[in-house]
This record gives sequence, C-alpha cells and structure tokens, in this order.
Amino acid sequence: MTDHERAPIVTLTDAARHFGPVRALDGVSLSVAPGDCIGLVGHNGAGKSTLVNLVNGGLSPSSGSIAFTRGETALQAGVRSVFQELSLCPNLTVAENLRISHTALTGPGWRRRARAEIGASLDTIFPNHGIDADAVVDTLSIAERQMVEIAIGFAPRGTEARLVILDEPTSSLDAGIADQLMAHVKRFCAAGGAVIFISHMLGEVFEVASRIVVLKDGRIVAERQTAKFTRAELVDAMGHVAAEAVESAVAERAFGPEVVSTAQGLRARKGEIVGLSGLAGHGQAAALAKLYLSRSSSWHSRKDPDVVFVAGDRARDGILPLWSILRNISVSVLQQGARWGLVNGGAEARIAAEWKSRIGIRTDNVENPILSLSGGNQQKVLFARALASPAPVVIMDDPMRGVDVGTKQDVYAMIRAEAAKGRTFLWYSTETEEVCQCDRVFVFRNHEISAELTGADISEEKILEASFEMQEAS
Amino acid sequence: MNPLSKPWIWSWLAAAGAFALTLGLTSGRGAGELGYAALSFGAFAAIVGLGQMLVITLGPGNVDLSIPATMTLAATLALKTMGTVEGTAFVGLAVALGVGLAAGFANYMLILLLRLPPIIATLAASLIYQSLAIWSNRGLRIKPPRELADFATGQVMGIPNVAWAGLLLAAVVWVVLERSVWGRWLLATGQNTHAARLAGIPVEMIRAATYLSVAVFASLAGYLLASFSGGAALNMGTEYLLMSIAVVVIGGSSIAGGNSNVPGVWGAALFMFLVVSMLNSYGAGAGVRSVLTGTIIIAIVIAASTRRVRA
Amino acid sequence: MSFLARHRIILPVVSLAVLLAATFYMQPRAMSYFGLNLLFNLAVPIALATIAQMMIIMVNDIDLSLGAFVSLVACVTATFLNDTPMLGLLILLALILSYALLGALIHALDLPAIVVTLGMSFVWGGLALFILPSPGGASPDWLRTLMTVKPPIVPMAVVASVIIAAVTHLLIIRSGIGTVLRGVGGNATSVARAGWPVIRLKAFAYGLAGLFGVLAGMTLVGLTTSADANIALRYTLLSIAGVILGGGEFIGGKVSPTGAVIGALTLTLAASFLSFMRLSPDWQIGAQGAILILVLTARLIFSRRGEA
Amino acid sequence: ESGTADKRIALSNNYAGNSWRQAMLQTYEEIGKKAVADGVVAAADAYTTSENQATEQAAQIQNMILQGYDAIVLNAASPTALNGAVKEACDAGITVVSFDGIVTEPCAWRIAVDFAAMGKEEVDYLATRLPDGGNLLEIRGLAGVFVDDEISKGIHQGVAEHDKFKIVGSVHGDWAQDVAQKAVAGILPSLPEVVGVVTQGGDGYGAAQAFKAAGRPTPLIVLGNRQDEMKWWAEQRDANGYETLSLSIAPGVASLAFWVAQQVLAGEEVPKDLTVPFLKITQDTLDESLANTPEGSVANVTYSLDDAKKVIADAK
Ligand SMILES: Nc1ncnc2c1ncn2[C@@H]1O[C@H](COP(=O)(O)OP(=O)(O)OP(=O)(O)O)[C@@H](O)[C@H]1O
Ligand SMILES: Nc1ncnc2c1ncn2[C@@H]1O[C@H](COP(=O)(O)OP(=O)(O)OP(=O)(O)O)[C@@H](O)[C@H]1O
Ligand SMILES: [Mg+2]
Ligand SMILES: [Mg+2]
Repeated sequence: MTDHERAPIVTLTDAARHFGPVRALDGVSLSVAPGDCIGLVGHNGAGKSTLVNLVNGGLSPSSGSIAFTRGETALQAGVRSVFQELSLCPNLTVAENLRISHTALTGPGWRRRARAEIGASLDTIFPNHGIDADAVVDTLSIAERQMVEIAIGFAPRGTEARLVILDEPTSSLDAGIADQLMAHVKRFCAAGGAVIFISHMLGEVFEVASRIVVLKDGRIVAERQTAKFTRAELVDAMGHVAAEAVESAVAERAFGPEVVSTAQGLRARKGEIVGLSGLAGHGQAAALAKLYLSRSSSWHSRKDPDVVFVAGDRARDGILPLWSILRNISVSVLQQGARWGLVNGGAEARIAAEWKSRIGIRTDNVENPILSLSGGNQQKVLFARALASPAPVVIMDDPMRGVDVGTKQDVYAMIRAEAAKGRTFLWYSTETEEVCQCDRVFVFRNHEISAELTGADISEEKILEASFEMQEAS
Repeated sequence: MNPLSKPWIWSWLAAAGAFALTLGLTSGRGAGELGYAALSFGAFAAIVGLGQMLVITLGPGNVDLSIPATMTLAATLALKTMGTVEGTAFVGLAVALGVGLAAGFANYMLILLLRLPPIIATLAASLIYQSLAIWSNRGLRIKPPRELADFATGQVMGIPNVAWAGLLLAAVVWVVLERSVWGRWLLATGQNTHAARLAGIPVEMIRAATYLSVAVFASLAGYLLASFSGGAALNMGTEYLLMSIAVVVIGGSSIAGGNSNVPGVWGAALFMFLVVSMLNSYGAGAGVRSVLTGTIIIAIVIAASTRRVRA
Repeated sequence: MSFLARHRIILPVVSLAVLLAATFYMQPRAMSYFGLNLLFNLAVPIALATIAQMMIIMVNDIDLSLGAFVSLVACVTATFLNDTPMLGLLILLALILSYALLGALIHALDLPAIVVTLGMSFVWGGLALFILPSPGGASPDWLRTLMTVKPPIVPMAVVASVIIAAVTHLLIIRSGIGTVLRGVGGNATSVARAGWPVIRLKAFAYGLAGLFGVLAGMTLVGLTTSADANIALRYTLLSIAGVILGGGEFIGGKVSPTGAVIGALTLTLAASFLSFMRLSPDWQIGAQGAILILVLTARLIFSRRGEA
Repeated sequence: ESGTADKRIALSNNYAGNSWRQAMLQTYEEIGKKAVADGVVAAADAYTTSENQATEQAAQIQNMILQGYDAIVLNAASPTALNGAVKEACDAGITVVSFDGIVTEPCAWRIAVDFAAMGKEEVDYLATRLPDGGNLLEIRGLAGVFVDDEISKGIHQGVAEHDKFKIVGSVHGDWAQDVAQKAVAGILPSLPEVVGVVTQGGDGYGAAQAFKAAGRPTPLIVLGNRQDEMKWWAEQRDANGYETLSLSIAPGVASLAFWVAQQVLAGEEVPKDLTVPFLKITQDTLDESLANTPEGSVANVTYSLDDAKKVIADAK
C-alpha cells in the first residue's frame, strides 16, 4: 500500500462532548486508517455511541476536532454508520430505504437499480438471507431489519464505503448470522475498508478486531493490538472485575409446583429459570408476549400482579420517554404504596434510590429524564422496574440487549438470587451462552417448540441442532 | 426554576395582556365586570377543555370531536325533562350526566370494537347525537327552571357559580393527574400504549374512563351553559369544537400525549374570551379579529415551545 | 401477511364499488354519463383537498386549517384571479409559499402542527373575510369552461379523479423524492442522518399541500361559479376522513394517494346515497355519521383477516 | 284539477341547527303532506344538510336533479355559490324557487325579503322612540354570510340618516343566544352608556342577559321574533312598561315558496322576483303572537295558495 492509501480516513484530536454536566466524551484522540478494524468496548454509558455520533457528524464536538482526509463531511469521506437503535423507515420497502441513504440515486429506473444494489449487498454479507427487496420494512423481523441496515451500510451507494461504524450490530442477530457478518467485516477490512465495531460480546470483538480501544467514562483507557489483550485484561481495563467462568446450570435445585403452562408447551415451575432459544424471529418473543398478555389484564390491575415483563426492544416495548428515571422505575409498583388511589411519593423515591444503587444505573439523579441515559442504562431501568415488583413470574424478552459485561454478571446473580427466593423467570435470549445458564431450555423453530432440554442436555450444540434441524430437512 | 419555562405561564400572560389592553380603552373602568364575564364564559371552555385535555393526553390521534353534539344533546334532553318545573334541577343534572355517560360509552365502543380512529369515530358519532337532539326536541328552546337559571347566573364571593364549578373540576383533574395512580397510568398510556400495557397498566380501562370523562364533562358544560343562557339550542355547542382543542394546546399540554397541564387550560379559556373582547372593544371587524386571534395563538405556542427547549 | 393486508388499496376500492352499486340500484338514472357527472363533479375539489391533507399526514402532521385555506383560495380565485389574473396568480403563489414556510417553521421550532394549523385556520379565515365580506365574485371563464368540459365517453369528474390519482401516485409512491418524503414520515431521524435537509423536505411537503389546496379552491370556484369566506370549511374534516378511508394512517408516513382520491369519492357518494334513501330530515344528518361508521367498519373485517 | 298532480317538489335546505330552521322544516312538512294528500302534487320531500355549506348543498341539488324532481324549493347557503348547480337544474328543466337565502342565477325565482330595509327599519324605530339619539350596540350574525352583510348595511344606512345615533360597538353573535350573550358580555365593560341594541334576530335575549349580568340598565333592544325573546319582553312590559319592536322573516315563507313553485309548474305566469314583507310584532300584537307561538319556537305564519296568488298578482 502506498502512503496515500494508508492515510487515515478520520482523525479525532482531543474530541470532547458534554451534555450539560455530563461529560459523555472527555477528550478522545483516535485515528482510523484503511484496513483497520477497531473493536470499541466499554461499559454502558462509557461514551461509545457518542463517539460514533461525533465521527459520523450526528453531533458536533464541544471541544477538540474531527478531521477527514477526503472531503469535508462524514458522508463525503465515505463514513457510514449502522446505529444502535434501528434507523430504517419502517413504512418503506427495503429498496426504498436504500434510496434514502443513496441520495444520488435519481432518474427513471432508480427503483430497479436500488433493488439490484441492496440485493447484491445482502447477498454478499448474508448469503441465503431470504429478504425480498420489495418487502416493506415493518413486515420484517427485528433481525432482518438489522441485516438490512447493515447491508445498506456496506452498499456502494454511489461513492464507496470507506469506514463503516457498527454500533452493537449483533445485539439482535443470532449466532449464525452474526458469524456471517463477522466474516464479511474481515473480508471488507482485508480489501482496504475500515470498520469500527462496537459490541458487548467480547468474543466477537476478539474475533474481528485488529485493534481494540477501551473507553471508560468518556476517555480512552487502553488501546492495543488485539493479540496483546487477553479476555481478563480487557474486562479489567473496562473497569469490571473479571467475570468468573460461567458456571453451567446450577446444581439440581428443588422447584415448586408448575406455575406456567401454555398450550404451546411452555412450562415452568416455581423458582425455575426457563430459557427460550432458537434462531431470532422464530416466535419466541411472540410466545412470551402472548403469555404475558394472557396473564395480565388491560381492564384492571392488581396490587399483586401475576407476571411482569422486561422488554428488549426498549423504544417500542419499554421506555416511557417523557418521564424521569424515577417514574420509569416506579410505574410497576405504584399500587403498592398507594392510599386512596394517591401515589406515595416517599415510597416511590425510596424504591428508585434502592434500585439505582442495586443495579448500578449511571446517573447522578434519578429525576433526570430517562432519555439522558445510554442504551444499556435504559435497559437496567427496565430490569429495575420488573424486579421491584413482587410478581412471582418474570418474563424477559431478550433483556440483555446492549448491557455491558459487568452489569450482565450482576444481573445474572440477581436473577439467580430471586429464583432461589421462589420467583420464576422465562428468559428469551439471542445469546446461547446466557441460555445455557438456565434450568430448562425450550428451543423454538418456525413458531413451535422443537426441543425441551434440561440439566446436562443444555448445551450449545444441542440448541443449535434443534434450531436448524428442520430447515436442513426441508 | 425559571417561571417562563412552565408551559402554562404563557396562556396566563396572554390572558393578562388582553385584559390589560381592553381596560386600557376605559382607563381601568369595568375591570370587575370584564373579569366576572371572563370567569363566567371561560368556565364553559375550561370544563370542556379539561375533558379534551384528558383525551389528548392519551396520545397521538386521540381527540373527541363529539363534544359539541354531546353538549347539545345533554342540554336538550335535560331541559326537556325538567320542562321548567321547579325543583327538578337535580333530575336534569342526572339526565345530562347520563347522556354524557352514554355518549362516552358509545364513542369508546366505536373505537374499541370497530377500531375506528378516534377522530373519525367521534366525528361520525357526533352527527348521530346531533340527529338525536333534533329528533327529540325539534330545536325548541325550553327554559330552565328558574332556581336553576338563578344558580347558573349567580355568584358566591364575587365569583360566578359556573366558574366555581369549573375551578372545582380543575382541582379534581389536577389531583388525579399529578398525584394519583390513575393519573400516572394515563400519562404512561399516552407516551406509549404498548409499553404501558407491558408494564402492567390496564390501558383499556384508562382509555374507556377517559372517553367517558370527556363526554361527562361536555354534558356538564352543556347543562350549565343551557341553564346559564336561558335554554338549549341546537347550535349551542358549535364553537366549543375548536375551542376545546385550542384551550388545551394554548394551555401548554403536549399534543403528542403523555403530558398535560391543568392551570394552562384555565389560562387559555380566559384568554380565548378576553382576546375576542379586546378585539371587539377596539372595533376590529370579523376579519381582523380572526387574523389576530390566529396570530396570537401561534405566537403563544412558539413562545412556550422555544422557552421549553432552552430551559 | 394476507393478500388483503398487503394490498390496502382493495378495501377503498371495494367500498366505493359497493356504494356505487347500491346507488345505481336506488337511482338507476345515476348510471349514465350525465348521472355520473352529477354524482362526482363536486368530488373533484374534495379529492384535491384530500390529497393536500395527505401530504401533511404523510410527514406525521395534521392540517386543521385546510378548509379555511381552500375557502381563502376560492375567494382569491373568484376575485383577484378573475379581475386581475396576474395579481391573482401572484397571490396564489404566495399562498403556496406561505404553506411551505409554515412547514419549515413547524420543523425548525419543533412546533405541534395541529396547533399551528389551528391558529392558521383563523388567519386564513380572517383574510378570506377581508376579500369577501359577503358572498360573491365570479369564476374566471376559462376555469368554468374547464370544469364543465364534456369529454367523450367518460365524464369530466371521473377523468379528473383518475388524473389526480395517477399524478399523485407517480409523485408520491413511484418517484424518488416522494419516497424520501414518505421516509420523513416513517423515520425523520434516519432521513436526516442520510444527509437530507429535513427542513426543506418538510417545507416541500407543505408546499405540495399548499399547491393541492390551491387547486382544490380553484376547481371549487370553477364548479360553484362564486365564493364565500366559509365555502369550504368542512373540507378540513372531510379531507382527514378521506385520507383514512383511503387506507392512510395518521402516523408513520403510510399514505396512499389513490386511496385518498377514492376515499374522497366515497364520501361524496355516501352523501348522495343517503339523499336517495329519502330519510326524514331529522335523521339525514345522523345517517351521514352512520354511513361513515359503516364504511370504515369494513376496515375491521379486512384487518381481522389480515391478522389471521 | 290543478294540473300538477303528478309533479314532485323537493325542499333543499342547508342548515337545521336552530329553531328558525326547524320551524321552517315543520311548516314545509305540514303543508307538503296536506298538498300530497289533497292530490295537488305527487311528492313534497324535504332534504337538509348539516353544516351550512354551499358545497354540500350544491351536491344536494345535483342529487335532486338525478332524482327527477320537477321543482326545487331552495333556501340557499350562498346567493352565488350555488349558481352552478342551479343552472344545471334549470337546464334539466327543473323549476327552482329560492327564498330567504336567495340565489342570483337568473333562471331561478326569488322570494326575497328586503333585509337592508329590515335593518334600516330598526334604526327608524329607535329614532321614533329615542329622539335624542345616543349610543347603539350592533349585534351581527355570522360573518361572511349574505344576510348578515345586508342587514348590517341597512342598519348603517339608518344610522347615517339619523345622525344622533352612533354605533359604539359591533360584535358577531352568530344568530345564537349564547354566542351573542358572550360577545356582548365581553364588549360591555369597555362601552359607554348604550341606549339601544340593534340585532339580526335570535340574539336579543342573550343581549338582555348580558346587560343584566353586567348590572347595566336594559337598553332598548330590537328583538327577532323568538318566543323566549317575546316572553321576556312581555315580562318586562308587565314589570316596568318596557316597549320595543320585534321583526324577522317568518319561517313559514317556505310554504309560500312551495305554492309559488306549484303555480309555476301549473303553468302560471310568475315574475322572477317576488317579495314578502317581514313579520313585525309590536307592543299591540305581542300578546297575540306570544299565544300563537309554541314554547321555544319562532313567531310564524303559514302561507296558503291564495296568499301566494296574491303575492304573485302584486308583483305583476
Ligand atoms: N442527549 C443526551 N443528553 C444527556 N446525556 C446524554 C445524552 N446522550 C448521551 N448522554 C450521556 O452520555 C454518556 C455516554 O452515552 P453513550 O450513549 O455514548 O454510551 P454508550 O457507551 O454508547 O453506552 P451503551 O453501551 O449503553 O450504549 C451517558 O452517561 C449518557 O447518559
Ligand atoms: N425527483 C423526481 N421528482 C418528480 N418526479 C420524479 C422524480 N423522479 C422520478 N420521477 C417520476 O416518477 C415516475 C416513476 O419514477 P421511476 O421511473 O424512477 O421509477 P420506475 O422506473 O417506475 O421504478 P420500477 O423500477 O419499480 O419500475 C416517473 O414518471 C418519473 O418521471
Ligand atoms: Mg450506545
Ligand atoms: Mg423504471
């Protein structure tokens, strides 16, 4: 490669971004050159998304500078972003969404060209994706949408993609598709493209990244070639206690009577942690939502609810965006302290304060708006909301989306402790590793339960086997 | 905290401005009269506005366009039942509120069972209520019983009785929204109904209760207005369609739902009366009056929203 | 997803067809060139107004001032455009521009469109009163001729409806810029991130609404031959109902221009159908509500099927 | 025998939301039913729209053309905006007779009330009662409507002639008691003493209420024939000798229009422009009118065929 080709695509010099008193990014210097694949890691709220937004021009820095080698703006420099929150237009087709990003695609016949372009990009990254370029996005599953978004990120779009930023791209993808993505990222970088890859799944980061950058509280605390990091060192640098090796299914515990039993075959006993697994979009979320809705009412609410729900798709199913953190937490327990139908403000504040510290929500004041929290911290609020309620059954729809390693460990511990006290958890996760910690696992395939695994049977191989079997047969 | 960041303050400032400008003409004479009239007529707008506010709080697309028809139908049936007979005021009130409940129930059923968008459901239903009002009384204007008329036009401690009714209702709505569990549920439902349901909130109960409330408020306003102005007329509710929406939004409630503002409704109700009085007093013709009213409404909204962003 | 849920347009088409069949059954005379023209010619301005409303709903806003705006345009058309065509044209252009500015203002200051347009309805109404304190004015001759032209085989009203639907379909559904505009309704943030100036897009959508509002007012005058300040006030609600009837949704940029035109035709036809039923005057108003409910209830059947 | 036994007449009405219109619909219905029963005409249907909008009414007229009526009796939302539809009706051979709200289309008949004269008469009356003149408050109707403009013109013309009067305030009461009451209550505090109130009908009682609530002496309010106004007037008269004038067009003019249409259909030569006098109630006729008017309605007269013939003959 010539020097010119090695010239950095983007260079940040001491870039900082403050939101009022919050120093989301506190002086970061970084440069990304062609061929780089940078793994960006850090705890929830470390400033990763903020960094991304500075690079792609979504936010301007409070101080410091961002310089592109080619062109003035991120777009001209060939910088593309795939965002943490999905950002397609749900009312448009896949091809039309490409048109939105590809501003130069005009004139008669643009539709045909868009179809071809997005089709090619999807085929390259996700062979056998099965997504129709004329499908309207809101008819796609969340995983398919994520795939489309990634494909748009890598599509040529008139210019050439030089730096693609992926902010937690795999959080709603299952393992197989995530592998396809990582293979593509490697190919892309080998061909002279650059990628910034943000993930809380350290395994992925180790697999794709050539260099790992660790952010902590808005500053870069470590930056090394991937080979020079061990997993423990990395976790350490992020400021977490190194995670103990995941203990596989807890020694046989005694469970109480059966408390959940659906027509579909989903069953759970008191005190049991039940996992739902399988490929993304095969009916797990729908099964859980149906279960929740059938065991709660939209006409009356009881002081002692039967079930609570932890949403994974925060914006759609969880967050009440106009409210403070406090109100978001307390909404599930309002009735407990209420007298004559009036909210007990003291009890409310106590519960919020307790959970802020128990689950480590990073904020200086629970009266702050919920939207001032980073994605992962918003997710913690949803956990707090559910766990604060006394409901005996907790339903969790991929609740760890975007939660950092350290917090995950805390939450696992909390779940185990609550289960020991007799609560039942139904837990859908796209991460097989998580599912493997459950007492019992139901694997879904085509909206049906294809396998029920218990005890020693719970293993990644068995789950994968049950997820794919029929597809190979057909 | 900067008081200008409260979204409701602007409607009060505007009302005060219109009040002062009107009195500027008479160098202060008639302040009492004007204030008294503003409280009397503002009360009706405030009552329907409080109801509309609850509905708008339910989130985008929620609005009740049947308020005028409900007012008319409730008033018509109540006055017909009372038939100027003394001592029937409470019977009439019961009839009016009953009509309100029935209309609210019908509206909600259209929304729930037929899944019509509320804006269309209430619009269609309002045409039916209007027909019912015509059919039941053929537009005859029956006077309220004297004691009721006296009550409606009377006053206690210098404040008109109808204003007391409006203030009392505002206080109740304020407590419900700001302090009660039910109010929290309503605000949550307005932000994201789906998320609220998954957080264990009985959203259908909330929606049903809200649509019942707005209709009951409208029927109460209709009953009071007919008693106040000497009888029910078929067109008595007409101006309260835009009025009810205007007082909610001028009052600083978010039209996107999940956020409401009781004091603002009263401020805006007073403003809507005072601005017309002011323009009339200055001899503005219908055209000027209309253009200025519109401009002031937009100015208030801009002031309120830009302040909010900066605060 | 079912066939019907995917092709939302079928529902409005079927509603219109059923209503038309019922109308022909009640009043066979309507089944003629002359009859169809009488049934539908007043639907032309309503269809244009519905398209205008659709442009606003497309970007997640709602326009409560449309009726007053169309009335104002009608007043301008019947006075200035007739007496001093150049001045009239300038005023109409200025009105379209002010709609576009309104869209930019609403976006720039993040104002609730429903409130701003509520305020604007007073402004437009007041201006209309300035121009025509009492009904009057006259339609420009060319406009009258245009609206009463008798093309062969198919009446003008039907031809006009088809043209309106086709043009707006090309513009909003097929063209690139239309796609981006719908994208603004679907997810404005992502459109902005892709480098589009959303403020200009919104101004453009509002400008289009202004344009179609102007066309609505002009065609209305062509049909009625004169104007007054209140002439089209009911178009506000009518146009909203038309958009919804045509399969549009209030949020998310889901609109259908063809559906909107059909929705407008359906609403117009519904009123005629009722008058052919010869109800007692007491119930004529209520029956309009009932038929609105009935037509929209058909949506329910479709969406239930769609879910299954 | 009349030669119209197979003819069908329709009433096109644009608004049903007040007592005047309801009385009009009722009169038409009564007279129509009787005419059909007597075999004078084959049908006399009534149609009404809700919103007082010319567009809706134009569609209504077009439907009547399709339905094959022989004549349309029309109370129009606008004097000009229906001309297109009216012309179409005429071209289809339909007789169109407009009344109250008349249309300017030359092919139609017009039964008009001289609204400007009505406005002027109000001021003339005030001049006889208040020779010293003084301040007047004007309550107008619905802005942008022809009748409102005409009456107001007449009033201003009257004031110009009687220069001792001065209009110190003008509000729009939309021909509704409660709207008028509200508008008057809002402007009163800023007004000097008011000696007279000129109105357009349907708003006098509201004005009186507003004056009472403001604690001002009741001025001389010209009334508009509503029963509640007349009742209030009678009460005032009995209590303190209050004296005023009440005038308005009678809703029964619909029956006159019906008979005129019948006469045209019967082949009679009928001039295109007819006038009806407005219905005037004075101190002397108050009790009689009050007795004849149903509770909550409007003073009315029903016109017979002979009345119609007489009106036609007068116009020739
Ligand atoms: N618009 C905003 N207003 C106020 N504070 C903000 C805003 N956006 C981000 N922050 C704060 O900035 C900090 C960094 O947030 P950022 O979203 O960059 O974190 P992150 O590293 O992406 O976290 P996660 O892994 O949870 O997505 C957080 O403390 C967050 O609360
Ligand atoms: N920017 C634009 N502004 C206005 N009209 C446009 C614009 N772009 C395209 N159009 C018009 O929209 C219509 C359809 O666009 P286009 O030809 O690009 O799509 P298409 O070829 O029909 O797509 P497909 O490949 O699906 O057939 C054409 O009439 C075209 O002139
Ligand atoms: Mg983030
Ligand atoms: Mg093509």
